Amino acid sequence: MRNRLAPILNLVEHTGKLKPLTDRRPVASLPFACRYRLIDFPFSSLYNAEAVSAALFIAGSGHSLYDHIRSGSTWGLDSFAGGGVFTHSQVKLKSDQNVESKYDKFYYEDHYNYVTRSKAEYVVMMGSSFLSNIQLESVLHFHEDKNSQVTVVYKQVNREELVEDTVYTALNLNNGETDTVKGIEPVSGMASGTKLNVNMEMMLLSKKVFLDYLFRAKQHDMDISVNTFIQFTLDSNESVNAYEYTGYLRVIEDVKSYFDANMDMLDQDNFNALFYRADPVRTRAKNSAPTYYGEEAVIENAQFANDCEVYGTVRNSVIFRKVSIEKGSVIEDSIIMQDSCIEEDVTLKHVILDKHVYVMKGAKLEGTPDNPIVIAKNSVVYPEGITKEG
Amino acid sequence: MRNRLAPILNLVEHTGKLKPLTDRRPVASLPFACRYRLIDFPFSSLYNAEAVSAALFIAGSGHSLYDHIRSGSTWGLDSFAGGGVFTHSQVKLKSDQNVESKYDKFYYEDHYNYVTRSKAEYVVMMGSSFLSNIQLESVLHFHEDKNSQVTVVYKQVNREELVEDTVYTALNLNNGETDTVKGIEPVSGMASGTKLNVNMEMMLLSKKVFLDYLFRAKQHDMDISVNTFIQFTLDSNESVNAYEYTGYLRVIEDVKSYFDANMDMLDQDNFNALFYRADPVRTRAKNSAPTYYGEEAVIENAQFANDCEVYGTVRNSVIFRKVSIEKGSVIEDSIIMQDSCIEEDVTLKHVILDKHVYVMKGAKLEGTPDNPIVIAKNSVVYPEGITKEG
Amino acid sequence: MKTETVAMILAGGQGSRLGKLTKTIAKPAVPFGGNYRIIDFALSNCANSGFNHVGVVTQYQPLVLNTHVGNGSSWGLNRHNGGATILQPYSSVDGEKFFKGTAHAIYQNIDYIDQKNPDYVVILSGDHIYKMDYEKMLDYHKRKAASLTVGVMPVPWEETSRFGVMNTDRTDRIIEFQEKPENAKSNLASMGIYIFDWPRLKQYLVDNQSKNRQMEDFGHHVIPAYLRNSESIYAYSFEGYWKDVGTIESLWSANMEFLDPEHELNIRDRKWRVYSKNPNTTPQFLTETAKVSDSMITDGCYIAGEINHSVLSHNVKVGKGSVVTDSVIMPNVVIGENVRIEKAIIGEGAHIYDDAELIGTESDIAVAGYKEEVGGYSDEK
Amino acid sequence: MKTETVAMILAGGQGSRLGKLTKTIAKPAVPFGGNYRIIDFALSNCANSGFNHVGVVTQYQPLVLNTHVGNGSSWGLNRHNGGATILQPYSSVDGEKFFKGTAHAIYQNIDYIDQKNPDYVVILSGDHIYKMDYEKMLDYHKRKAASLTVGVMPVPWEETSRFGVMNTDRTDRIIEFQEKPENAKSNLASMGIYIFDWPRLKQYLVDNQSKNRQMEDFGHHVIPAYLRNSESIYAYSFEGYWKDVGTIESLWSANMEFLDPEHELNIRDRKWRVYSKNPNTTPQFLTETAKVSDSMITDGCYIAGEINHSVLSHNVKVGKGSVVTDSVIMPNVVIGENVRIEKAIIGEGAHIYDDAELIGTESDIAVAGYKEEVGGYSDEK
Repeated sequence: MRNRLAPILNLVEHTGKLKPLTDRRPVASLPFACRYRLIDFPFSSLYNAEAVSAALFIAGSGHSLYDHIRSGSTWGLDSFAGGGVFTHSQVKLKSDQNVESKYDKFYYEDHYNYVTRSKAEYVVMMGSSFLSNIQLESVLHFHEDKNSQVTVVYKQVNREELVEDTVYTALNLNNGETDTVKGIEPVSGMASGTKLNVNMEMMLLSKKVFLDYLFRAKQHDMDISVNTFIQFTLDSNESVNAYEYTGYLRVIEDVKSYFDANMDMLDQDNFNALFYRADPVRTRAKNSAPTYYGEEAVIENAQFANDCEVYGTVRNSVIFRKVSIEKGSVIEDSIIMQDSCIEEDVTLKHVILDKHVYVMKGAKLEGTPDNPIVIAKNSVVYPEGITKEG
Repeated sequence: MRNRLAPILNLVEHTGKLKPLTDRRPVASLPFACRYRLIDFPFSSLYNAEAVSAALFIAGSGHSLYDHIRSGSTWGLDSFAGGGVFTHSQVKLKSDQNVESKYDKFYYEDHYNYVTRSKAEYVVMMGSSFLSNIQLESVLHFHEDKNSQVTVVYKQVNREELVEDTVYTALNLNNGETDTVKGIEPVSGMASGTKLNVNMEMMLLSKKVFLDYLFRAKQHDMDISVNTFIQFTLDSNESVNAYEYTGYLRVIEDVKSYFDANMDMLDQDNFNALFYRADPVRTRAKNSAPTYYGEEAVIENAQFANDCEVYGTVRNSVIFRKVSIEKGSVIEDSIIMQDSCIEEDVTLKHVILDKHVYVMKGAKLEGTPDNPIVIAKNSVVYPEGITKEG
Repeated sequence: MKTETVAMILAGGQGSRLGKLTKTIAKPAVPFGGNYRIIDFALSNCANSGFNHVGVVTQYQPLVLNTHVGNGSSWGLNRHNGGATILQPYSSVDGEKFFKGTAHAIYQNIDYIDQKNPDYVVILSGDHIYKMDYEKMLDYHKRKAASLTVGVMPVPWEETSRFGVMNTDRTDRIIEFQEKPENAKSNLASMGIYIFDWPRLKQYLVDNQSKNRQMEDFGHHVIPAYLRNSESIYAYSFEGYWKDVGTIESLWSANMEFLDPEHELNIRDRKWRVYSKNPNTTPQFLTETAKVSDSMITDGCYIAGEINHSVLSHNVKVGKGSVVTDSVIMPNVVIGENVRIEKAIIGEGAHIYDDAELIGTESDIAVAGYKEEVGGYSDEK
Repeated sequence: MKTETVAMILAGGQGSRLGKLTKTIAKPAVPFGGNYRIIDFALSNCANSGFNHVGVVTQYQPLVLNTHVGNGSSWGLNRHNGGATILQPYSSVDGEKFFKGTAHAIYQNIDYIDQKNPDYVVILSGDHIYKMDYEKMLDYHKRKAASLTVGVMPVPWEETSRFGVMNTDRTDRIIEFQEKPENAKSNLASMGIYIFDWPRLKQYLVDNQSKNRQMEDFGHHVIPAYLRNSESIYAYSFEGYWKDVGTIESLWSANMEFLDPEHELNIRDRKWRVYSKNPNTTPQFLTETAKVSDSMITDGCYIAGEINHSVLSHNVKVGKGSVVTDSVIMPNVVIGENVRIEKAIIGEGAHIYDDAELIGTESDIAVAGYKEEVGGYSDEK
């Protein structure tokens, strides 16, 4: 397939309830499943669709994201022959805070330049909070078959699958032979037990329609977002076609949903649903040695990345690169991120250790499934308490 | 040579007097000599010294810089096997403006992490405003020969070579057999005709000394800069060794010095002094066609990049990529940046056209050598006046 | 992501009719049009057609070609699991294997193609100058449900005896193939561009090899065998600019045509770019004494002389008083002062010393070879 | 930036003593230690020694090796104008050229080396497992003002008859060379690592070629010629871990040694990393029924069985009830349920069906070949 998609990734996502995991990283950079970051999933969908470029709109420090993406070559998004990853500070948001307000107009200009310069036929708008395995080619075929003005993506879920005070919305669909959208409604007020069509904030539309909406958004000083564009389409009495996604989905909104998404992967069916595709999920290659499991290691239903050394017991847990777990330690129902070190006789249960946490001999931490304990990056955990190191 | 240098580039440089050229770009991204940007010169020095990584500290939007640098592979700075370009927002400066003050401490942490993780022996601190051709290996040999605590780089220049209200400083050297620094003094007050040793704000020091100074800067909430570190060294009664650079130098401080630097290159000696090195100056490769010169083209002492089409007269000028110059037009003593289009019968003299400027048939612009006219990016020049397009 | 198509560029030939220019480099690596090498056209066509799995089959003096092609990143091919792969002779438990012909070269690289497991294999030649959308030809191949589609172009009837000619029925199905016929029945010449269904082609190559039947060349063996077995072979007509630059004169005239800003090849078309590996070099520097007219000049050139109706590749130096007319100057050539060059091709890295003359005619283009020295103290002039 | 040194890795051999494992891939491409291929050690040594111009000379079944090495980017070699370059046989106006021996392979690639114009050429073998700082050896070579420096290591006296042995004087100058001697005068065995002054070596190769004298092999021809002419040849002693994995048994035992977390090679040393091309694959998934003990496991593995004292490469699947002991499992192997594997090497992509057994002994390691199928409906078991 030739390059048909110009992807725009809105990575200014809701980080508040994910703290301290998002203290220094956007949602897109959250580590996931031993060796990935959330951005790898939309990027791998783009890779499968053979997109050659992407525009990223970010807020705050993009350092962790740049460091992960580099040239984008992992996902076929490098700069040769018309491709490239173009990153933009999400300056519109900054201007709302009355900072650098003179940049306001570049917000629209950056979108305009990216889309007009791309050789692709379509724009696809997406984010990284909706962890899923989207086949963009299927969405594209649907869009072309339906001869859509715009196509949005949803999944039917139970109310419980989103957090109580979720900021996300549901699509109100017309009943009839075609799935078209009547409107958007907030999910937070809905009763437990309700089935709803969660709006995955992903949209496919032609370049022409995109540029038309961009102009309209600029005129009214509105955000360039899926929800704005749904509204524009409805206002014009055009139909918003809705593509139903039926694969694995977890909306990463707070610490618990992040924790659950990692734990989901310990279930073979979920693991296959997210990782089984035409090509593997791609992440930046890192040099590594195999993981060594010592003679006394006991492992039950756990995932590891390369480069670990494991001498203790690990159950129902997700272990990232370069983690060492010494003898006598027991790790259960936990997520241990890269570069963490767990000394002897440590007990961890329902715990998330961020990167580079050192747990001293004999320490014990126990959270609950609903409230896993999160230890911030670079902390040291003593049997007596926790120190956060600069 | 193995990787011996961990470079830290301070790209938070003085842009005020370079407006409108620096409206949306840092000094490091200023286009220069038909096909380069200023950052190419320090980066090419790093390439020649076989550095494998670099930490960049920037302010504001780094978009133009990221777009140019990409993975850094052009300069051997890509991410495989321990290398990489690490970009950081210059958050200390932001915190001085009381914005995002919680990021303050990352300013020091980012420096610390970069330097401690590098396998190199030395740190080299530099910027992009001092356009020059530095052989870092020579500085390194000097540093090792002198057994220096820190080595700084200077060039002896006439007062006139810097702008009147320059913000830069001179090194006050001890007279004696070794060149060591007594102190720093501002240049702006110095009388015309003075010879001075301009402080090129470039420093070489061991990782150990750097980390020691970093700690001291953090304690006193001071900038991590060459000038701070000179002061630390003098305060400790250690000597600051000064390496004399004798090659081409132009300090890019205002529009005139930027203009003059480009014009300098039309002089063969300056051109050779800046471009003649063991390896060519490296810039990001772009696909291009040869430049076509029509039958009636008249060219005298001018430089062009690929991908132009020239049917007019061009004298003493510097023409970037993808510029077209139609019949009957006369371009003299001017700089025409990428993607500009000059229709028929246009006259330009002492003019800088930023990128993507369209000059309509018959228009005429004349600046002076001291005050070249600058036309901002995306403008349209009519015979009657100028329109700036979004 | 299924690999639908693998493109195999045959770049193995010496191109001996290019004489001194191909003594130490392969013909597809010969510089062309200032900024390019001949193979850039086939590689760019692949990239623009969306074919990014490209095997470059080579065996003659491959060093320059290999350095140029690399992993295909200059053409954006090394994305999405694709890339250019240089395929050279190798040995196996069955012995040592040089490539004996076009089809034999494919046979020897079955492992490479099978690794990709494609439906189709496109066979291309690395030494033609043209722009062509192979994807359209592939669509045609699918529409016709062909087993083999051959790219053809009409040539003047009086030239048919120089080509392999395809005789077709009214549906464009090829019913006969004449190799360099005295009396051609058609003027559709094969361009050496083939799209094969890979499983079928592989079967032909492997079966015949195991029966010790010759299956070395597409024109001489494979197409006749396909015809004998009534495979469905279709002709796909191409009507744009196409040039085989097999001789010094055709290489020179192709460059002269290329120079025309109105040329059909339209090198500045942003919708169908011709990519190349771009050298790191300085801007073009035209001094006060320079005169340039109706010429293409490339980055890194330093011009103090006069250039008329010529193509200069990168890093060419032309001294004061020198005049270059109707000529092709390849990369890294140094031309001293008061040199006269007319209707000539100056090979890569050649050095033409002060006061030398190199003057050809349209039917006998003057040539300086790769790294040749002309004039000065050299005896070679 | 002057290129001081070019490293030439000889990776051309078939390694026929590795039997089924090298039937379709070159020995240096054979997987090792879970995450690596044998050539990774030589390539990583080059990268860590600061030598980033590396020619990989190959001619036997090079496809897997070429795909693995690429342009050397996995080892960080493709920086600063350097990179890995695969050098295969080619033809020229002088005819077709396969490599007849170690020195002849260098002779055939003089153009590649001359392009870089180095002072020194380092000749390495692509099939040894070791970590060595070649830069220190180069410093020694310079200090001794040697024309040739040979890497040597002491071997037990009773094994000297298996090696080329260097007899040295008290200054470490080599005064005699014995190839596989009955009665060795020294126990310093050549490691097949040479540093040559390039201009001198080139002269030897070119002069002798032009006189039709054999100069095919370093051990048989070049070193004796250097000795005859009293060139200054020095021995550089290496004392770390070094292993030639030339046989099934030595490949197996090298893997078993590698497994030991206290092993001298220290694979986790961040100051001297061993790099490799890392596949894109999933995390290691150890199910509820998995048992792992004293083993190395690599990303992409799915383990439902029991693994004892074994090395598993990436993407290995081990079904429930299967027990793998004292074995080496290469990439992409599928092991069904209730399989028993002991003292075995399972080749890349092999499939071991349910209930199969593959049991070797220390002196007779069981082997499944590249993509071999064992058990199930296959007859091959």
